[in-house]
Amino acid sequence: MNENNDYNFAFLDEVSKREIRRAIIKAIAIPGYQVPFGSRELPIGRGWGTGGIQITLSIIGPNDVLKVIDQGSDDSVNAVSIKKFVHECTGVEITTDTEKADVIQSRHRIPEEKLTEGQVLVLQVPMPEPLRYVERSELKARKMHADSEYSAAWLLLYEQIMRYGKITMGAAYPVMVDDRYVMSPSPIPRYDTLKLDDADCLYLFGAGREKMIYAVPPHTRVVPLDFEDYKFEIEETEGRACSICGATGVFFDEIFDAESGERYFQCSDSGFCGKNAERNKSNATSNECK
Amino acid sequence: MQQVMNVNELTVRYGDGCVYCIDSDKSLDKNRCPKCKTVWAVRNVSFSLYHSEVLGVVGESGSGKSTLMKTLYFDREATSGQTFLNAYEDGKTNIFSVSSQQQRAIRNNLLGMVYQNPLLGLLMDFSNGGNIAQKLIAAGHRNVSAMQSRTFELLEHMEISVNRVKEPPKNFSGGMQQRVQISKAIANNPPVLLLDEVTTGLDLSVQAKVLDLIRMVQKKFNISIIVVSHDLAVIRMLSDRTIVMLDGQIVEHGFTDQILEDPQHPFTQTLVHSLI
Amino acid sequence: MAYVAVKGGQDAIESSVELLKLSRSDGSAVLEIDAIINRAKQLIDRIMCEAGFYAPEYAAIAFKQSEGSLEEAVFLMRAYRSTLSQTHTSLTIDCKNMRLSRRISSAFKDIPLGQILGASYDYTHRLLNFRLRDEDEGELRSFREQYFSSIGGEEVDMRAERVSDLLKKENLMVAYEPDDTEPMDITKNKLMFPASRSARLQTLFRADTGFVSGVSYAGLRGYGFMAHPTIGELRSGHVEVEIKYILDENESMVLGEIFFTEVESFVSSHKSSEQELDELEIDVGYGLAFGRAETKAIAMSILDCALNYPTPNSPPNDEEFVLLHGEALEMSGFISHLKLPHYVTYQSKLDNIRKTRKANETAEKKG
Amino acid sequence: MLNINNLSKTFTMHVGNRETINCLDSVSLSVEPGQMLAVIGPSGKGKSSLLKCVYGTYLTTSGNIYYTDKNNVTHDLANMNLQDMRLLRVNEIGYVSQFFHVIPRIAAIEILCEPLINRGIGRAEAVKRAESLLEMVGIPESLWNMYPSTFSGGEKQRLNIIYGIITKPRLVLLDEPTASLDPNSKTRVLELIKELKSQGSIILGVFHDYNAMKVVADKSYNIVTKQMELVS
Repeated sequence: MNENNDYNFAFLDEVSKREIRRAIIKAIAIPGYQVPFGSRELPIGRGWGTGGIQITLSIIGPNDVLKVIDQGSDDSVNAVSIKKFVHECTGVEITTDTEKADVIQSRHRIPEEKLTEGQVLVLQVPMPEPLRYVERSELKARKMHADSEYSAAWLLLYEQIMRYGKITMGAAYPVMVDDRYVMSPSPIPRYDTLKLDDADCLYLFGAGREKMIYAVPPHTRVVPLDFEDYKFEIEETEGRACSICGATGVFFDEIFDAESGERYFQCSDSGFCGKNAERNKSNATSNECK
Repeated sequence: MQQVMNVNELTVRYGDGCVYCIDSDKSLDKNRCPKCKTVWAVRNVSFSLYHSEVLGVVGESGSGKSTLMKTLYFDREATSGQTFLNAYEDGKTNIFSVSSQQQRAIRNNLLGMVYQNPLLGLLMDFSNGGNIAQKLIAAGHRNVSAMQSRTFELLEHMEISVNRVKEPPKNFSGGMQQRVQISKAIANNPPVLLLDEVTTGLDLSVQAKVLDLIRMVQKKFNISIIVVSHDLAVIRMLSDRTIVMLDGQIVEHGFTDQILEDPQHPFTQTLVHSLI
Repeated sequence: MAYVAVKGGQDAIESSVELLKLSRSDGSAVLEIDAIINRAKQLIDRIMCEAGFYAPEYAAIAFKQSEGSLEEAVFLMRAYRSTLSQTHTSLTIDCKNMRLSRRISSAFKDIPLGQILGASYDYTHRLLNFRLRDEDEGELRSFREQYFSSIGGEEVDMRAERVSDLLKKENLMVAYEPDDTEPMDITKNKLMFPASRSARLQTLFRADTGFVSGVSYAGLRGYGFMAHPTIGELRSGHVEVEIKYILDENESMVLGEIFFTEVESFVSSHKSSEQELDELEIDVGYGLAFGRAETKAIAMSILDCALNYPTPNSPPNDEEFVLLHGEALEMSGFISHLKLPHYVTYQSKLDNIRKTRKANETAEKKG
Repeated sequence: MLNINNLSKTFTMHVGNRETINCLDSVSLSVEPGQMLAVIGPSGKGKSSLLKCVYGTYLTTSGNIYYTDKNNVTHDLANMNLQDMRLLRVNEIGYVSQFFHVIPRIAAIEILCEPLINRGIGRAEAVKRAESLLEMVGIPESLWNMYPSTFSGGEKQRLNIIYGIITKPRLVLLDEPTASLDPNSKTRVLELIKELKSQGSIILGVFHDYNAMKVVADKSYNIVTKQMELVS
């Protein structure tokens, strides 16, 4: 239950939460369109996930189960801090198990386990504007969105091809949503980008500092921008396996052993990794019994 | 001669206008209404542009000629009037009446623009090749190799070494930047090319080079051009017909040789007599 | 295992918070709230101004809680403010009715009612006063008593017309139509461009003092289109805040007074048109701040005016530049977020670097 | 045929001395295909103005200039829409001006090819014709690919003439075609004019040089106080 009685349930006052929910509904109605909203100040720094937190606070109910991850990890400092904050002002149950969560707030990752109908993934967005690097004026960029004038977005990729012979866009790879809006999927790795297409779950994106909310509703067509002769590519996973759970074909963190200087890999999604390791162990034990 | 563009009673004004100045016969204080101070940057301008023709627009600064060009390229909003492009819906639809999305499409596919200020036409931090490709991308091209070979072709036309394709235009001199702008403007073979004071401020020899290239492009691709300049020498070299603008209005229109040799309007006479 | 160590986890965070408390408990004296409010006025005013939240006591608590970090104190105030629902909107406050403590004009030698210097550091030499090391409270009290008895008990109630009102009567000022459109509330809406003037002034009011001063200083030095402005009037004093009386809409009730500094700077301008220069007029920039934050108020008035004249490649005249980058919480938040782990994004970047290297190597081998 | 009827031309000067100059007053004359009409007289009397009125470089103040084109359609060149006039200029009218306004930085041969290409003639064909004409008027081959701005006065004049008639225009306007030419070149140019006549062109020429004129003209007028007087 609400453990800090000086504040309203979910911190924000009800009017503010309703306003944010309206922005969310508009965002769902127009997939990929950035809806401006009156971003509220939170006890957590702008740039530290306040867009995501405001969405989470506005949609969460007392019976929901919340999971918060940062860079795939449940224990990362900021994930812990956000979890603690939401828990203190709502009392909701916190989990690290993707399958059990109703609302998952994440920074820079989409969990490995496929999200299902009814689940909401809230992504924190530092820079919502995919055109910003070509057009620094917000007014002009918004006009370009209105007119579907996206040559600037492709130009960014074209320049990379000219310079490096391939598209070098890393995370936050721009996507075309529902054949209408070009959207920044937040700095998720390219590996995760394809999970946005025709998903069963709802994706909500919140940029607190830039005051924008946008959404990819379930079963929306999401296509990464690319060219006929230079296709979108995901990060290399081949020949790698997690040093903890042995998983292959997932997104890895690259780790250097401080003593040996050796390089090895671990699942970036810590919740998934824990579960997988557990499963392997019990399989091993049951095998032993046989 | 086949018409490619028709501009009909185009007006661009800043201010609401009043009973007095709405009447286009009423005289203004320069281009400003003496009563309500509305500025009539372009007032009831009508003309046609024909296939493979170069139409000159001459006038002093503040005469509205640049505003006219920017309005035709949708950089400014027309207050009233129509413009028809033959290449757009057979010239049956006023291009100012369509959605801004459609206007972007018209701009990307059917028009080319070269601004006096290259900052308006080029992204200075992107490569020359990228700048040209942007126009191709905007027109829907998605094949990098095809776009690159088209870019090389255009740079060759403009006599720019393809070795400089990766350089940004900010490293270029003014004349070279204009050549990149021209390459970009003609990338999609638009039926109409708009040139706004393209050689103003350039050294004479550089100016000559740019004008020669424009002439070459015009002959090679039979493109119709509207060229705005305050410089009669530029107009004489490029244009077949010339429009003279004064305080937002057209005061004279005719063959360029006629405008130069037998100017009728007092302003045109002054202008011609000022020619060095 | 250095890279995973960033995953601090719950325990590490709790230890960090504890260390904060430890840091705050250094020394031997407790910071009294009353002392902060009354003896650190300018600081409190600045916190409240940048927080856009007039609550001296909360500001003092925030100051105390944040070990005197301005940035943190503003942050605490903002975060608390956003949990409050807005129940009333005050009537427009009008600094014309200000009970003046200070009022000067650089544009005129003499103005009706004269120049009132008031309390200002402008006329002091900035010499460190070592006697304050051991200040005697009794001495201070007797100074106050003596001062008030010398002026006959209480301060004089001085009110005066604005200097600009005098110029307006002569038609020398740019004529702006009174604009009664409902002001936009920047705490509830995203700032969109072109921004309304109400949004502009609210944003500048809350903007970081250092940012506003720095950008307007850049404008004055020539980074921008801005002639040297003249302070038409700077006035400081108390202004009443009123709300409509709930039982009778035609009546109002006074909630209290707030100390403001208001600045109008005058800048010569020509009517913006495609014409060449014709008549010169005087344009006005408006600045307002809580308390005696005069530099902030002047800087704000300069930027307000500068934004009327958009000029390419000139940051002080670019509304998106000025209004989007002075927000204290946003700038500190975004800068500090760089401390968060970024290894996933970085991994993606590394992948690209490796792939391009590999491609180049194969190309070289082939070549 | 070309039929000029009561043509008047007045210049109204709005700048300088602000006077009105009456240049041509009710001039009437007509020329048949295959015929050459010459106007002679001292300079400054309006001979060139007559040609410029026909070509549209001067706006006619009053009167008509009837011209029947190759499709047997008669136009009034004095009151004609610019696009139709432009078509006639490209396809039917050749104008040899008194002072050749060279297009800068373009080689002589390219200048000559342009009017042919504008008429839709292939480049190879155009080059062939240009070369034969250059040869005929005696411009040395070494100059063909040079900019005409480097040419001597006589060379420029010869280039000017062949530029005006290279398309074998139906209506030829010649402004002092033989001025500043050496006797040899003059003969060649007069040969060219004869050839045009034999092809049925209507030729209106302005001459300073009475002897040259006599060789090619069928009719000649003397310009006297803004009017024309038939000489022969």
